[in-house]
Amino acid sequence: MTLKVSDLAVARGGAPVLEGLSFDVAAGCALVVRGPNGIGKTTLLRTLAGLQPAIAGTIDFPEDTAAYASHADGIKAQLTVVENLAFWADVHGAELPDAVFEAFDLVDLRDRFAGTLSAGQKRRLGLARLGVIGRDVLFLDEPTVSLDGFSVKMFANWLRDVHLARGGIAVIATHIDLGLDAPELDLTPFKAAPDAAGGSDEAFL
Amino acid sequence: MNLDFWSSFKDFIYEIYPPFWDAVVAFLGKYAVEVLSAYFASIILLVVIVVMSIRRSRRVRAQLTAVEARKDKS
Amino acid sequence: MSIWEYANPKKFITTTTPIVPWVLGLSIALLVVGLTWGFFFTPDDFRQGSTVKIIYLHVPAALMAINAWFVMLIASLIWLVRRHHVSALAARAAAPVGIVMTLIALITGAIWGQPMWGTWWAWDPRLTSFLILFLFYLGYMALWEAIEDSDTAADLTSVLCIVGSVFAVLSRYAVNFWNQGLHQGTTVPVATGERSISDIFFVPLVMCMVGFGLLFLALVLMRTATEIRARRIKALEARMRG
Amino acid sequence: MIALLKRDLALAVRAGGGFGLGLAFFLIVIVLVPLGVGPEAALLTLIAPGMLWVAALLAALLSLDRIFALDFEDGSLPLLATSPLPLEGVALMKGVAHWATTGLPLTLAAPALGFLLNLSSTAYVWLFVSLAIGTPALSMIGTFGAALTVGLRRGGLLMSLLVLPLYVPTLIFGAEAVRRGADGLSTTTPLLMLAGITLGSFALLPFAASAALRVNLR
Repeated sequence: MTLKVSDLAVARGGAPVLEGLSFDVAAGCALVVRGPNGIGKTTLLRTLAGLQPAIAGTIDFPEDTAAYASHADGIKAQLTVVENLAFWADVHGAELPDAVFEAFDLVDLRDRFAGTLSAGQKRRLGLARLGVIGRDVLFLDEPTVSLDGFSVKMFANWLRDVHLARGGIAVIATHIDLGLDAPELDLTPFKAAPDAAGGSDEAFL
Repeated sequence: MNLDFWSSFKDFIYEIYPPFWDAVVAFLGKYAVEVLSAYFASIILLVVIVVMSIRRSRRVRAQLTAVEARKDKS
Repeated sequence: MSIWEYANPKKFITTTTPIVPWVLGLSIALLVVGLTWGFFFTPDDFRQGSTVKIIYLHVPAALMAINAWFVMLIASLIWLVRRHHVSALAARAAAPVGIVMTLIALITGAIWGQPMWGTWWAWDPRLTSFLILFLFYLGYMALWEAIEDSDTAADLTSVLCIVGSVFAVLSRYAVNFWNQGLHQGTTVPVATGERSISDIFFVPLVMCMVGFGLLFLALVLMRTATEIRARRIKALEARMRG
Repeated sequence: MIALLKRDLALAVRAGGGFGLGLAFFLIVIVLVPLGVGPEAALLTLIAPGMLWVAALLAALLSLDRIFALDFEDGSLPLLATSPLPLEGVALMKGVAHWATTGLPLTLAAPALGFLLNLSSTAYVWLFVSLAIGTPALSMIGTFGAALTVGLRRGGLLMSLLVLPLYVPTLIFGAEAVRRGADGLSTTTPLLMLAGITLGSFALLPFAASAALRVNLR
């Protein structure tokens, strides 16, 4: 099981942003995506996750194994931590493992309403969802925002010891060092040329 | 719009220039004002849509040449 | 040279720009001749008196109001299937023309019916379905204005047009079911071809219909070209900013 | 998909006042009608079927834009889109959840409020039957409207403009069924048409709604 991306081009709002992007991520490996703000990290991850169509190139990995996590954690404030995770477990037809609460330090928050959590705790709950749904290919958009140093280390450990060890794949767009010995991909060279073809505006230029 | 307003309106425009209206009523019968107002309203609407379309077309064309000029310069 | 050739915006503009003035001129000429002929040289109806002359505006406008929505439906389908920007922009261009045609049909219908029905608005089923069509047009145009990104707008309005068409036809029959009907029979039933009006009325009527049709065509071509140019301005500005 | 339905119902009950919101609005509109139109019983009886249906329609419209807006703001819509659930299933469940929180309580409460408008005695059962058949269509059409305008600024207002014309057939057949019931005529044809619209909406509109969602998620 590998993630193969060949000659990928993505667009944002009708204008091409990245082009000629090719990389492979083998099972059990992660890939850290770097680049200045606005280069198209989020657009790339949304295209990989299938939320928006690519304008060129191919993305292939086993069907129905992708999961996407962005700045917004998709947490319902009126549900408790357990109910939030139980919902995502039901949606993905998986069981709610207790280990995930230790892995994300949510044990003592089990029955708290998500609305009463701090930003960091909400973030951990959002990431805990990844542990619950059991998806192999993860596309994470700055997962460690609003997390303190200890939580970042905890998340990195979970990623390395649980997810990658199980043969999972992760593509992470982040600015900080996760301490994973994962290859890094800088998107700057793949910035689309101003007159790149393929964007929906192209017919009008 | 109840009917008596309409009949008072008809009397009002009748006083504007009676001989003209006598000829019109002679030609169109008692529904002269209705027919004329229908034609008047429709033609006004047609003229509005045509004029608006033409004006917008001209305005956008001018903007486009301006933008293209700016593009060629830069 | 398949007709998809015209899907290219630049080619569309180069081909249509010269012919629009001609089509517009021809349609205005046809309308002037048709309307004056119908207005001055046709006798009054023994029952309705001179109000029958409103037929030359009401029937063609009503016909074009429905055809305009149909054109928008076809253009939306073409956009969803083949992703040609010209058809999406043509759908957007046709809506204002369609709404004006609907308005004309409503006003002339109300004025025409007023002497017989005794009130300005007698909720006659056919006129009511035009009122509902007017609301559909309003919603369609509002959705176009509400969205910045042109492609998203084109997709959403196409879906709305398709669903709206189904419900417009449903409303058409629901309204018939709801109120027996004061409207006179169809003057020119396209399906059966026989017509309930004598020849002297018929020729100017057809002329007015063709006139309205050409006017619609000219306006849609002109407005589509304008939409293409507006889209080009946005694209160029985005490029220069980018 | 049932999980999504259960979660939405739980959320509606805990946060949004759930079943009460649509019901309260329905009651208020019904009370306003005689205040506006005047207390003559004969007149109220005449307009009762239509007004009950219009009030039900407005109550359904009221809570439509929250269907997707909440999930869009807190980011769970993209997560649902990348989950094994088909988006059509998500749209369908959202429609059912909206019906359960607004349509169902309306259908149960409407006969109890009919007497406020002096509804004729034979019409109560038909009011219940027509609402039971018709309100699901209101919810599903509304879900489509909500999917179209999710993420747009001032989407709520725009959605009402888009959805109300789509409600016309349901309103006509629903009110007609109740009126015929009141006059003792046979109500089979309007009810059949109403059922046709509801079934058609549930069969086709989830696909249109999910297409709109996919576009809005881009």
